[in-house]
Amino acid sequence: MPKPKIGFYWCASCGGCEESIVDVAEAILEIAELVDFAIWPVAMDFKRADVEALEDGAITATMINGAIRTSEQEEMARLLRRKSQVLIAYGSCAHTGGIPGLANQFSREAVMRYVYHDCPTVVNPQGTEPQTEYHDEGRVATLPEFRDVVRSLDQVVDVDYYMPGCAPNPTLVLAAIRTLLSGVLPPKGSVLAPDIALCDTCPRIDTKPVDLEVATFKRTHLHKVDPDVCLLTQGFLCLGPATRSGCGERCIRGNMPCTGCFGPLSNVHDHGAKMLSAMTSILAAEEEDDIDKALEGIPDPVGSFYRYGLPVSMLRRKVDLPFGHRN
Amino acid sequence: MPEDTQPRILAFFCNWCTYTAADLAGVSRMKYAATSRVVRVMCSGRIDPQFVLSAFAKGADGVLIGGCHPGDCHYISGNTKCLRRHRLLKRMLADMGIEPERLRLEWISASEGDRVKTVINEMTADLKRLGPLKLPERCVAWDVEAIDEEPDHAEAVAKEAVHA
Amino acid sequence: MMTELHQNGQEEVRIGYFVCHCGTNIAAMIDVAAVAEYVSTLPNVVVSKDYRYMCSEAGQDLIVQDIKEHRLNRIVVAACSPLLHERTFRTATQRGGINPFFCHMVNIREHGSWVHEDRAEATEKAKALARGAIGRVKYHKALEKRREPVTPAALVVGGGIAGIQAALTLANTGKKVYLVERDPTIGGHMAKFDKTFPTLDCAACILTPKMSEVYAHPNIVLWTYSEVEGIEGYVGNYQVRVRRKARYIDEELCVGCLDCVDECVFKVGNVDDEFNVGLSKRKPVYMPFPQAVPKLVVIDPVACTHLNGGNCQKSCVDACERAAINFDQTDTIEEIKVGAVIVATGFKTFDPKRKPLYGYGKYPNVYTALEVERLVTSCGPTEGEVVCRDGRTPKKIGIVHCVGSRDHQTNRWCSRVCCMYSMKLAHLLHEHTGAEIYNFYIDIRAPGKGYEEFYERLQEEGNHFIRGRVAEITDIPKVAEEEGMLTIRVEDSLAGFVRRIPVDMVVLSTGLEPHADSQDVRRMFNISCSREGFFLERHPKLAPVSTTTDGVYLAGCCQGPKDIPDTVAQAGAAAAEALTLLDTGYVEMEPSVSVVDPIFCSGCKTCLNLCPYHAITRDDAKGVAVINPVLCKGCGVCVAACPSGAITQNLFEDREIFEEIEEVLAYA
Amino acid sequence: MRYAYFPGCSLKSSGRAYEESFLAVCRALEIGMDELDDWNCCGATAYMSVDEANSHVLATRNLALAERVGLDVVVPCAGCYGVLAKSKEYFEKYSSVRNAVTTGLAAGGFAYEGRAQVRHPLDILSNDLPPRALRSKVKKPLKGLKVACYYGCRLIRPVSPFDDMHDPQTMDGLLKSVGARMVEYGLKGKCCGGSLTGTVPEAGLPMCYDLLKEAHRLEADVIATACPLCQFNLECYQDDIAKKHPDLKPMPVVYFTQLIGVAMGLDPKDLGLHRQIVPIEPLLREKGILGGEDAKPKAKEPAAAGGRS
Repeated sequence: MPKPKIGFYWCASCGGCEESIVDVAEAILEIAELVDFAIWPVAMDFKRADVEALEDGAITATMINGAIRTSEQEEMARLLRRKSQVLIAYGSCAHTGGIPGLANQFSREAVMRYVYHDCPTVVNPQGTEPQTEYHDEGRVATLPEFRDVVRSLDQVVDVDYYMPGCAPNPTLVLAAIRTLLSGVLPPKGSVLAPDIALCDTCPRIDTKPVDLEVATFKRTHLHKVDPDVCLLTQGFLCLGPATRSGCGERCIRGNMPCTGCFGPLSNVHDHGAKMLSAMTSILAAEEEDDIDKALEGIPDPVGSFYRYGLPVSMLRRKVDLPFGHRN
Repeated sequence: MPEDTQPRILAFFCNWCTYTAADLAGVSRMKYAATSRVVRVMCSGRIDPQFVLSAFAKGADGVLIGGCHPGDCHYISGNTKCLRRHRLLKRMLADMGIEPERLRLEWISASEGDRVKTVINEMTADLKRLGPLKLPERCVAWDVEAIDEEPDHAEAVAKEAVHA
Repeated sequence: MMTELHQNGQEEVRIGYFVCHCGTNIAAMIDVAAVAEYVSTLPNVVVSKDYRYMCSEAGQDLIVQDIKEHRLNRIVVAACSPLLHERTFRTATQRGGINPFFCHMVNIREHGSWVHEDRAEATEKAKALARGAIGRVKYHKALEKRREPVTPAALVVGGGIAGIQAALTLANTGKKVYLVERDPTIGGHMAKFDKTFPTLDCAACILTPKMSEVYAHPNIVLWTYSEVEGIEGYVGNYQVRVRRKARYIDEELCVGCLDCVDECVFKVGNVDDEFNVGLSKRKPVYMPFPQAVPKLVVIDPVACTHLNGGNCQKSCVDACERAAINFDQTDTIEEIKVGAVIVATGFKTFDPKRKPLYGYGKYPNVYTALEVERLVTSCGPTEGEVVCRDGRTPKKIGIVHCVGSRDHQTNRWCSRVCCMYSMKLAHLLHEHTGAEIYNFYIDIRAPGKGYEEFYERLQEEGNHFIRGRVAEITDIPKVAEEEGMLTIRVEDSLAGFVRRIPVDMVVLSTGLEPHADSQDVRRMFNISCSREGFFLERHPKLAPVSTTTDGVYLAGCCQGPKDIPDTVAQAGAAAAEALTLLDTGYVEMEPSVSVVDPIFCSGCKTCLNLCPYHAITRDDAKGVAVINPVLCKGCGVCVAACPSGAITQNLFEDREIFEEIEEVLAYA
Repeated sequence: MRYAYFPGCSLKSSGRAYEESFLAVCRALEIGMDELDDWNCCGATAYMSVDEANSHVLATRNLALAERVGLDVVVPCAGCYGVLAKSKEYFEKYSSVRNAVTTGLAAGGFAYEGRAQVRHPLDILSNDLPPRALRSKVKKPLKGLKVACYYGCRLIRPVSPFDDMHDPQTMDGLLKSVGARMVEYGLKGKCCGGSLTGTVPEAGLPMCYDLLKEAHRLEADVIATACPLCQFNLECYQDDIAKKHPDLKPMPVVYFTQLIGVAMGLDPKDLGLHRQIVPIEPLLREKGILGGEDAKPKAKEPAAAGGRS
């Protein structure tokens, strides 16, 4: 019985998810025993043609991390979908659009202008920008299309399971792989993490008062963070109450507030709006200008509440940006 | 979905004050634009910012929230929580490119029937000036992987995708 | 991406949709047939029809039959406001054999046909709202109304004629009544009047018997010189805190012999007598008026030298054989449980200083109507002898109506009673002084029984009625006759020219307005008030004595200016409505309370402090929040705030509202 | 404290004393008062009845000038104050007026956005000055001088943003703070007849007579006003009125700013006291308010042109 094939692929990603796989440390050997790798660009030299050569469904499970921004990523996502029995959106970018998804606040032109012209560290006197085709003495070099919109994996192809986290932690990765290999699969579309918020297992929950109230939201770089007391109680924007647990509270144990990377609970329709509702409801202020003053500690609500999930939010994108234009 | 120019306002009215004021406007036969669709909630504090976003995402051109004046809330302080959420939600929507006139919070007591008429008429005029938001159509357009060069190809594809 | 939301069992949804013509109220502006036709095409809709009068017996029977005939398990009725007929159609749904809360109403009359002018648009809106309702109703669950026991006692706030009548009516049915009055005596404004219109009955003669009846009534606990400090709980189960201010008199011992008053170190009154509206002075120890109930004196801590830290031989203590005076007395707080509250806090008269051109406070001979009541009454400071502040007996008197009322700069409303009491005062002043009386009115309002006849009688008695809003009262003479007189400048709108009428004395018929603290009082009882500040009744025509807060009722002028007959009638009605609550013994609570689903609750404590009724506690063992259904009032604040979406509010569930939003907008 | 100053036609002619005394008082109180460069006539009561829209344009042009220098405009004359305040209110309230004014001003290269406020000396001296500023400048309190403060009808109607419409007190307060004694002048808000004294004297003069007679009845020494037309009517027609009412004794009528100036010990010349037709200086000397080193009577100046310019 030939060993089941596993695939890893990365799209608009930072590579952190790839490292989280090797973070399982020695256990990688145990996995290597059980499976063969069909594709793992960051670690192994498989080519696209190798994957195309496989019959459809030849790969038992493929974990794709990273959001979808270019046409090539769309193609690879479709290709791996065809070739894989189980497709897993691995990590926040694939699951909910991730930090790259925040680019949905800017138009394609604004991104190009900043990256290739305005960015302080860029020296580009000729003002060159990437072209989809470049002809040089009869030879042609091509690049994929750079779309206007960043999308999560399931906005492009049908996804079976979601591995949340930026990046997912090793224990969950191992548990997921073992479940996959065990053949006892959870219902399609499940998020492979507990459907309960962080506070359930947070070490600081007992320091959170029953008459919880936030006078004003504070920025972590401007104040000393008490290592024992609940961060929200101290006035820091901790999104633990609205985010799935399973990450082992790594940020909170590192004395920093949770930023919501494990995504919303299943009863939530829009993670950002839900977080906003919870966090503003517990303000102490009652009058309009006091409320505004207390909220000065959240200068960028989109960045804070949709740090990992703008593309899957109900609005998805800054509504007044142009689309469908090619430069 | 007929191509009409009338803006559509999704209104969340609290049962004790604004909904009753709207009833009073009806009993008094006041006239206002037929652009509002009212969803009744027991208190403005029940209105979850998710409802506001969902309204925009599903095609509303404007959202109107009606609650009791501060101090009048039938449940003592429900409207205060609504105000707290509203102040940040307004800012977030502005960051997401939605014009301020599209989301409006009004304190309207049970005896202010005329206020309901004035607000809805005002908001309808504002939204007519701003033009439709059409978020569902935009979402479809965003997913169109337009390959070729014509700039408005994506919009054309989107339009007939919507009507399919 | 979202895992499928939680469905409640997969029973097949069979919806019946009924759109009402409401005669022509709806049908005139909405094409009801077209709406019914459209709805029949929607998913899960089995029956879709329009009918002329859904709220009629026949209309309701239609629902009952269709439920049985087509095995319907959801009903949507598009008609008037649910605040009007939701109960009617839920009952019909129940009679059909399914849970009443499977019924949902769509408001296409008050929010539709009555307010729109374009038939096409109104019909489109009705279709959109219908589609929203059809979408949402499939998620409705079977619910039961909860029953809570009612404490068989009532609190009446305010001891004027309204409070007295309400308390007596309730107490006579055997119910226990707590009557709380802020002043040292009950009687309110009425006790200050001399005669009452139109019959010229003496106010004291008809009021004092009722006052003593209150004092003697076994079922009434009378607390005067007391104020309600706080009230918690809900209909049927109110916990009330009453502060009983210290009288410095032992109520059991004092018999009201007034020896202490005579012996007080102050031989002459040193403080304005509130009962005589400042026309005379009273001593620090006093009884408001001879027929005061309870018949007790009270020591005013502001005016009494001893209580102000000064040294006084306390001759009052020696004078009292019954040793009833006790300077160590302190305020006490009483905690009581009641099932219903009747608010009868009365009114305040308009302060004429807000109309500087009328010269009140500037010219001594300008009086308010209440001051004149005390002047003409035999037990008043002048024992009924009408003599002006400058000593003269007036030969010509001007009575100015509508002072502060029907005026865009002050109060816009008509105070209803001023015309009548002005005519009464005209009669009494003429009777006492023989003076020539001029009444300056805008419109004479004499709507009650015998009122118009009283007005004719006044005219026959030779009183002058000049129709015009008085512009100014001045002591600056223009001609000889005006020397030393108060000249009233008015445009006589019937004669068509400006007249200057010199008089000796001016009576300002000030209007009625809410008390200064009416905002605090209404917040305490959680009732709302109209723009002017009068407490707001549940419905101006059909529910004038109840409020939007169950268990709280209104009586008398606190709800709006009215005369004594209307006040007494309203007090009786309020008592009757309170009685229905106390007699049934239980009250049905709406089931739209909220419930925490422990599976999804992370115990994050976000909701605990948001509940104004302290209905949410944390089960620290399980680490989850729990809502006490008895205390929960169903506002839904916690539901919107719960970061995990773990709290659901019956009848207003997230999925129901999301579906309604999506479907309403999916149409147009 | 710095304001733009709009004198208006009267303060350059029959009401010159009002300007002189007002500017003298402002200098003494270190209040900057820059006369509006190229100000134009406000149109008074005449223009608005001829062409209302353009009357607003004419009036608002002055406000645009004030806005250019970024200052609120102080308008001592009650007539001009009423016209400018009304134009500003109509500019904000009625879009038809706003459009007419905007296009009208644009033709002359002006623009007005409603920032410059219209103020009156009674308003700024009562409300903008630090509490004891006026009192600390008093050198010769007006002890024993009984003043009837007369506001006239135009200044506090149809609505008064800085005083009570029925019972105005700002002038009383100011003069009280410089030592004068007030009489309860009941007719303080009644009309002096306005232009009727010129057009229909048989109607206008009796109105002035009522005011003067009441001042005498209350034994007032002097009537203080804040409007050049009221001052003119009450002072200059006293001899005409006396023909029909011989009982009428002369009654000095001055601007309240003149009295304040006197209390601050300013030079009577700078206050235009010499321009009075019914002299005031003898009364002030008699009360010991004026006198001391400059007591000797100066050469009699020719009486200022009493007629209307």
